[in-house]
Amino acid sequence: MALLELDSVTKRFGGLLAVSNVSFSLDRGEILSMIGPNGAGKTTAFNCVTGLFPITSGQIRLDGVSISGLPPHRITKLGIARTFQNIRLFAFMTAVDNVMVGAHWWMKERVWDGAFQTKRARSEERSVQQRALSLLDQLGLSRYAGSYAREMPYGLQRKLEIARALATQPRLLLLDEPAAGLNSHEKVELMQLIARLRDEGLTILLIEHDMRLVMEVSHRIVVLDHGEKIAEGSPAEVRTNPRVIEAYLGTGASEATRSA
Amino acid sequence: MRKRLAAFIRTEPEGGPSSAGTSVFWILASSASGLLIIGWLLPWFVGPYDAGVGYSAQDALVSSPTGIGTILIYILAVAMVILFVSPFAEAFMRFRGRTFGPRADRIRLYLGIAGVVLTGVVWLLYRVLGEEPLFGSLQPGEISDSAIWLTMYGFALAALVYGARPWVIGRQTLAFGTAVLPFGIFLPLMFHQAPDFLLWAAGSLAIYMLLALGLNVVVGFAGLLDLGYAAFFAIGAYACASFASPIHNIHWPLWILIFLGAAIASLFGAILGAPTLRLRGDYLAIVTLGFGEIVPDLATNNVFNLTGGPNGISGIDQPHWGFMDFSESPRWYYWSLLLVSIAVIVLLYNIERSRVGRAWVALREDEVAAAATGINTTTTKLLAFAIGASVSGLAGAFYGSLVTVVTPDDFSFSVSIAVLSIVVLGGIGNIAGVILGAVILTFVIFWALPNMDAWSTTLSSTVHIPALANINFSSYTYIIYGLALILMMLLRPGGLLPSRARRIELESAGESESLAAVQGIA
Amino acid sequence: MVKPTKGVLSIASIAALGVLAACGTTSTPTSSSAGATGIAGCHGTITVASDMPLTGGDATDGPFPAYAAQLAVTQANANKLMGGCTLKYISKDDSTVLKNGHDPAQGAANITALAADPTVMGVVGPFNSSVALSEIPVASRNHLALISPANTNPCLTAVVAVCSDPTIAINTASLYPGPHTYFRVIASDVQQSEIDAYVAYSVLKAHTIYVFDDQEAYGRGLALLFMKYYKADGGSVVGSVSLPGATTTFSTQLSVAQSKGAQAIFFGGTTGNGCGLVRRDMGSAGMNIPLLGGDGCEDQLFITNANSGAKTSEANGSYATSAPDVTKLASSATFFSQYAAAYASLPAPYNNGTKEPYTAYGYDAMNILLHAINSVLVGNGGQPPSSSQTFRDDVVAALRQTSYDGALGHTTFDANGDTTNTGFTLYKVTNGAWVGVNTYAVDTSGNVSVKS
Amino acid sequence: MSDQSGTPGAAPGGTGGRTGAVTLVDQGNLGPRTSEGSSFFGAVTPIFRFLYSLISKNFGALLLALIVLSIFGTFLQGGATLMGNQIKNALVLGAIYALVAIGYTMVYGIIELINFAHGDVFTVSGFYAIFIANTLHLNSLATSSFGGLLLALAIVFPLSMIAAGLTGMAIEFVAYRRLRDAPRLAPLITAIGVSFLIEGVMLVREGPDYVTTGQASWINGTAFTIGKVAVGYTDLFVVGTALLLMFALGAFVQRTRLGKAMRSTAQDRTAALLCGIDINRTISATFFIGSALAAAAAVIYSINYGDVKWNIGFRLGIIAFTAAVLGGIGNIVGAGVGGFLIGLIYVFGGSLIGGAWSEALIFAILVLILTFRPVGLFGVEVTTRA
Repeated sequence: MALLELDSVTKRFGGLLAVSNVSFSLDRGEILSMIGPNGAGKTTAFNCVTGLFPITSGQIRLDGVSISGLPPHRITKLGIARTFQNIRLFAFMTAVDNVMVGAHWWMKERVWDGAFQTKRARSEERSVQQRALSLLDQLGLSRYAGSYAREMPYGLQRKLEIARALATQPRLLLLDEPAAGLNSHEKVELMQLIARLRDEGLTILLIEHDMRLVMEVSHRIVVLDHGEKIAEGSPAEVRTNPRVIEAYLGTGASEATRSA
Repeated sequence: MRKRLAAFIRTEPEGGPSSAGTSVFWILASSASGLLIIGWLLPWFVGPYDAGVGYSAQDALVSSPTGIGTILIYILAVAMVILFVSPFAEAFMRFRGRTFGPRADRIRLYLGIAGVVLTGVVWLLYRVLGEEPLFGSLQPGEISDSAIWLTMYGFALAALVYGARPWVIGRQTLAFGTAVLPFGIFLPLMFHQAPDFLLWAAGSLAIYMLLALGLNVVVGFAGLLDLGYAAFFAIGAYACASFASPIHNIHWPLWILIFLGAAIASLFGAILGAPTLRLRGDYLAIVTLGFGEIVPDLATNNVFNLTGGPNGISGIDQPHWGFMDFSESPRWYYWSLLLVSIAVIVLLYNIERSRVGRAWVALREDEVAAAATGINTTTTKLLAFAIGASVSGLAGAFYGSLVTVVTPDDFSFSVSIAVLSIVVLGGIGNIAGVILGAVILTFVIFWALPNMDAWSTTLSSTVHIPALANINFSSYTYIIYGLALILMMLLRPGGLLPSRARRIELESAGESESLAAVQGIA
Repeated sequence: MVKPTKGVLSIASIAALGVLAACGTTSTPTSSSAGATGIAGCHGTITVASDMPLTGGDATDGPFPAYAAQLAVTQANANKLMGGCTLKYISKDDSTVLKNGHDPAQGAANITALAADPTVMGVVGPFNSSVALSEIPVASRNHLALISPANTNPCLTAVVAVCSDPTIAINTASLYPGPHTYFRVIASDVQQSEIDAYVAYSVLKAHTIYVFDDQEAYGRGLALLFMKYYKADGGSVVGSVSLPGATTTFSTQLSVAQSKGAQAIFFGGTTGNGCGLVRRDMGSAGMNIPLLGGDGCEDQLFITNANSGAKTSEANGSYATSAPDVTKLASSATFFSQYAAAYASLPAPYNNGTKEPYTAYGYDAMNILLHAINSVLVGNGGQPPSSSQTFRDDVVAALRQTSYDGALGHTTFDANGDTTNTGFTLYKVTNGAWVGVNTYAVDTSGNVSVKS
Repeated sequence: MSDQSGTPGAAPGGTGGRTGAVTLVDQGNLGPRTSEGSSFFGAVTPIFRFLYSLISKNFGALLLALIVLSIFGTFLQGGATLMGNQIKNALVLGAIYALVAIGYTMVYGIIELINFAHGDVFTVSGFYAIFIANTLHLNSLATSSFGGLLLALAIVFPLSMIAAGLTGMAIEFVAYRRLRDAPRLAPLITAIGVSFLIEGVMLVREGPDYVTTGQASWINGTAFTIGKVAVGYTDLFVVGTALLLMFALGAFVQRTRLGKAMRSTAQDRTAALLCGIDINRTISATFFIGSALAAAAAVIYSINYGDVKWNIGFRLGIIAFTAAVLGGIGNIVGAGVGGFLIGLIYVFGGSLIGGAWSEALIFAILVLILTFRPVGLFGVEVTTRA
């Protein structure tokens, strides 16, 4: 059974049809990329999956169970984590605290544990902090563990956001343009990171404009345009799909490819 | 010039997440100066009680007595002047781009220690040996004792600050606590004359400090603006009053009532917080303002015959446990409030550093990201309201018991504003700052403003400027208060002792959009 | 505004006045000169104090009795009323900027501070009933005499029927954990409301009435008492409403009163809280029925406010009962002229004691206190009793025996500390000024009669 | 932080010393999780949501129904005369609220700041009007003849409006301009400070009591009577002037260059800046107009009531703010209508359930609007972004 299924999902803002009747599914361990021109509805689809937007119609299922209508934090608990296109870190929290927030939902520490610094609170805080530090370490961020998120270089902020998402112990990771604004070296690192996550068994849904990255890491690709799914398939299939080329390069271009 | 100023103000090394920097050092250093000068001038300050009583050193200089005491007094005076001037001198040097070396620190440490010892000797000479001439016409157990206590404390503080400078800067919170706590505990013993008045002032300080600490949870930690905070104060006070007064003929002890007051207030905090969860910052402010107005309205209208109408509830019990007769002197309230305040400060400090505290900051920084990271925004916000309200309910219970009357007027909008001003003045989101703010503002509201006239009269006759006596400060209280709020926000929006994060935030960033706004349901 | 603490002013001139007073004006009782010889050798400091709201919104009222009390002390010093002892005066302000006026918490703090000073033998104050509620227990516990020039709430001294009303809810006994040390030189609202009810029903012949109050302790209490006695007299209350003091328009409720056929309006409260504005709005609504108020309404501001509407003579024909006009009493003439002389340098209106009804009450309250202290000194061989507590107890005991002729006439206290010098005058606005109509007295069984 | 649905096992890595391969992904948590949640809240939440959206969508209708019911209740209580009188009272009060509310709404619309000092600008304008009328001896002029009245009005209105407008601009310049990009807390507290400052100055200058303006004598007499309800010239004047000013403002904002600049600045400041609009000038102008309207309200107020007091602006301000929120903050027409609605609620609520509850009722309505319909009656629900 697929991990995540979108079943004719539609999201409408007033008169604007942002996502229209989109269906696709993700298998465990798979990396699926969502591509499409700007304004195609990719981020809206992400927001629908993570519960930020209530969907207008259709269904989103995780492990066959509907998650539409659940609040965002419940969806995170079910194992979906995400990053944001325009980095949304907790700017005035240290990097390690940012990551620790990801562990909040399963921590057993209650208010009074914190207030009275009970043994449970202390040991849990310690272990969570250790876990957070080790995540930072492995992503090469340990130097910045004590800095405010907003003081970190841009590329590292992207990584920190991934670290925070990983701290929520996801089964499915949604990455919204993780390569945006990265230099080529950082892009290579990112690619390696994604590959490593895949190897460790994580399922990934990716929005990305960098075609090289998309083609290299994705198992399958879904193409959206004007809120509709116009193509789905392996990187090779998508690359040659005329509708995709048309969407990306305009009508003339598609004519040109066809005639070529 | 600007750069130098900036370099001087920048108090901590770049990059570290420390909160208060060396401000604590400067505060303690100037407090030492302040104590020394107050010790010197105390009789002058206390005005009405002075009749023929003066402080030792001053009197000694004036009456030029003989004997060993004189020499001691002169030595003390020199030490006092040096230590009084020293922080200002150091600040000036820093401003000029130079620093004092460790030798200067050592000298001042010795001066401080010597000051403590010599003041002790002077006191012994006076109290034990009864060396009368030293002090002119002193009467035992009066203001001079308090002055000596204050002076000793000032010397000790100076010794601590200069002798352990790295420790003070490194462990600010601990150092601050170490420096301030003994003062708090021994305050009732330090003053012989008019102690009750002082303790009463300290009691209302503690009550307002508790209120501000509670509001700081809501405004500072969770970033939710609350303009009707006095409502919870009222709820706590009325709860206490209802269960410990003749009005319903229930007489429960205070120690139960503070928990009851806290519990009831936190319940209301959560209930009143619930409808505001989706609102943006300033809408939230207005709704809470509305609550703040409704609650006294209900009390005035004697809702369900619970509140006694415009007279409020009077004749509230004051506890009497064994030798602790709360009604006999405010000192028992003072010590209880001190204990409770310390407990609240420690608990809030812990909470701020625990999971919930982190969740609040996350919420304040970016509600959407917090929700997407698995934080339940609803419960986290409600928790902030509930905890904030519970502290204020606790303060309310003490207020009712201390004053023995609660009336609807006691919980007006201006009380909410005063508490908010304390938080803003001291430093939003920083517990130490809030404490400092409470000290300053309650001093201004309950002491300086009411006594401004008397002081200006005294001053005018001392320095012979008759014009001073004719300024009528008391009528300008509103104006002074308003100007202070404006200037505060324009010049130092982060407060006197800002938490570093909040300072930068207040000076630059905008507000994070609410989850509800993103979801399109608000 | 003013600063009573600075009343030190021209000490010489006041002292001169005091000497003048000693040379045989009525306000200096003969006992003092006789006592002065006995207590010339008195040693020590005796402090008396006043506690009034001096700043903020209460600055219109509080400073007057405080100045008057200070005048009494200055005169006593000039007369050597305490013999060789030093007599000091402390003025406390019970307002805070938070309340923009009187604050019970500040009042309690003031009394605590005063009680802690062993030389303080008595306090004139407070002005407001809510402050009295917080101060009386502190004073009682410390055996400190408290003489109020202005508290009229009956439940402060004795239990009357309305004290248990849920909107008043004052448990008088709980206010006195120690001895009963509270006195007042002004009559309580019980007598006033009985007279008000009588006036409304029998003099104005209004058999249906609509009652306003200002949601404050004084106004609400007066309105409740009034309604009780009015109904007992046979009248019918067609409606009542409590409106906050900040209310600026009363037309809504007046329309209701009009539709219910009220033949008169009663206002329990002060002019500052809208008494005059009600009259003004009655004019706009075209209601030609009488308005009756308590002593909180009988002032110049009422007339100004009532006439500020479309009809510039609307105030005419309004009624209010108030304590007998002190300014008209022969006994007060000397006081008011002394006040005017002593405080000539103060800004208006504080240079004229007649601008506020409670000025003379502050003066008499302080004089009664001073004479009680004097009689204790005299009774103790010209010296203060050894312990402060004994001294205070003796002062309270002496206060109970008070028989004093002052600006207000003859004052004695009953067992509850209430003055026996009662009686209220009905005033009517005629040609833009309050004019006394009749003075009424009420006996213990509630019968009202015209007082000669 | 109470619900913990789908908690995975223990914290990964256990406590302290971790062994084995270092992983980024917690292998133990890759299996399916159940969203248990609490079944009670799970069952109840949809009902709440439904009720919420029901009330939220029909808030205006519910409020109107409430008002109509209370008017009818008043009819039952005291007949047509009482009802008519109260409607008259409500309209007079509503006209003043509406004018003050427009000031709030304009300022909020353009810089998203609750101008706490606005109520005090209203009060201070009342004193300006007194000052102008006394200095120029307008009182005798206005009461002498109809022409004199018109002349007096023609003098006192523009002068007080200009004075108040300048005050408003000064407040903006001193207290808010520097904080325009700061988070909301900062200017909100300055606004409260300005409010205290103005109140303090008025308290010192004018004293703590009502000050008589003398203007109430300018217009009097009954215009006409319907049944037993006498409608005075003042009533007509108050409501008429308020409506006139509102229409004039509406035309100004719709037609003139400055009005258009205001609207575009309100919608998107950056974009307006790019289009060459002088933002500072536009915001100053907004404060000027908002304050001038408050001054007009104050003149109307003093002509109707004849008394001004240093602190009347505070409560009136909050009530007017409620009106602005009711109409949808930022919406000028909405604020006008909201003002009249609040006037009706205030009067009929007070008439029916007792005046003691009027203000509590207004605040309750404020809370209800913000809870159920923060966009106000005339606002459209929009999602912020796609």
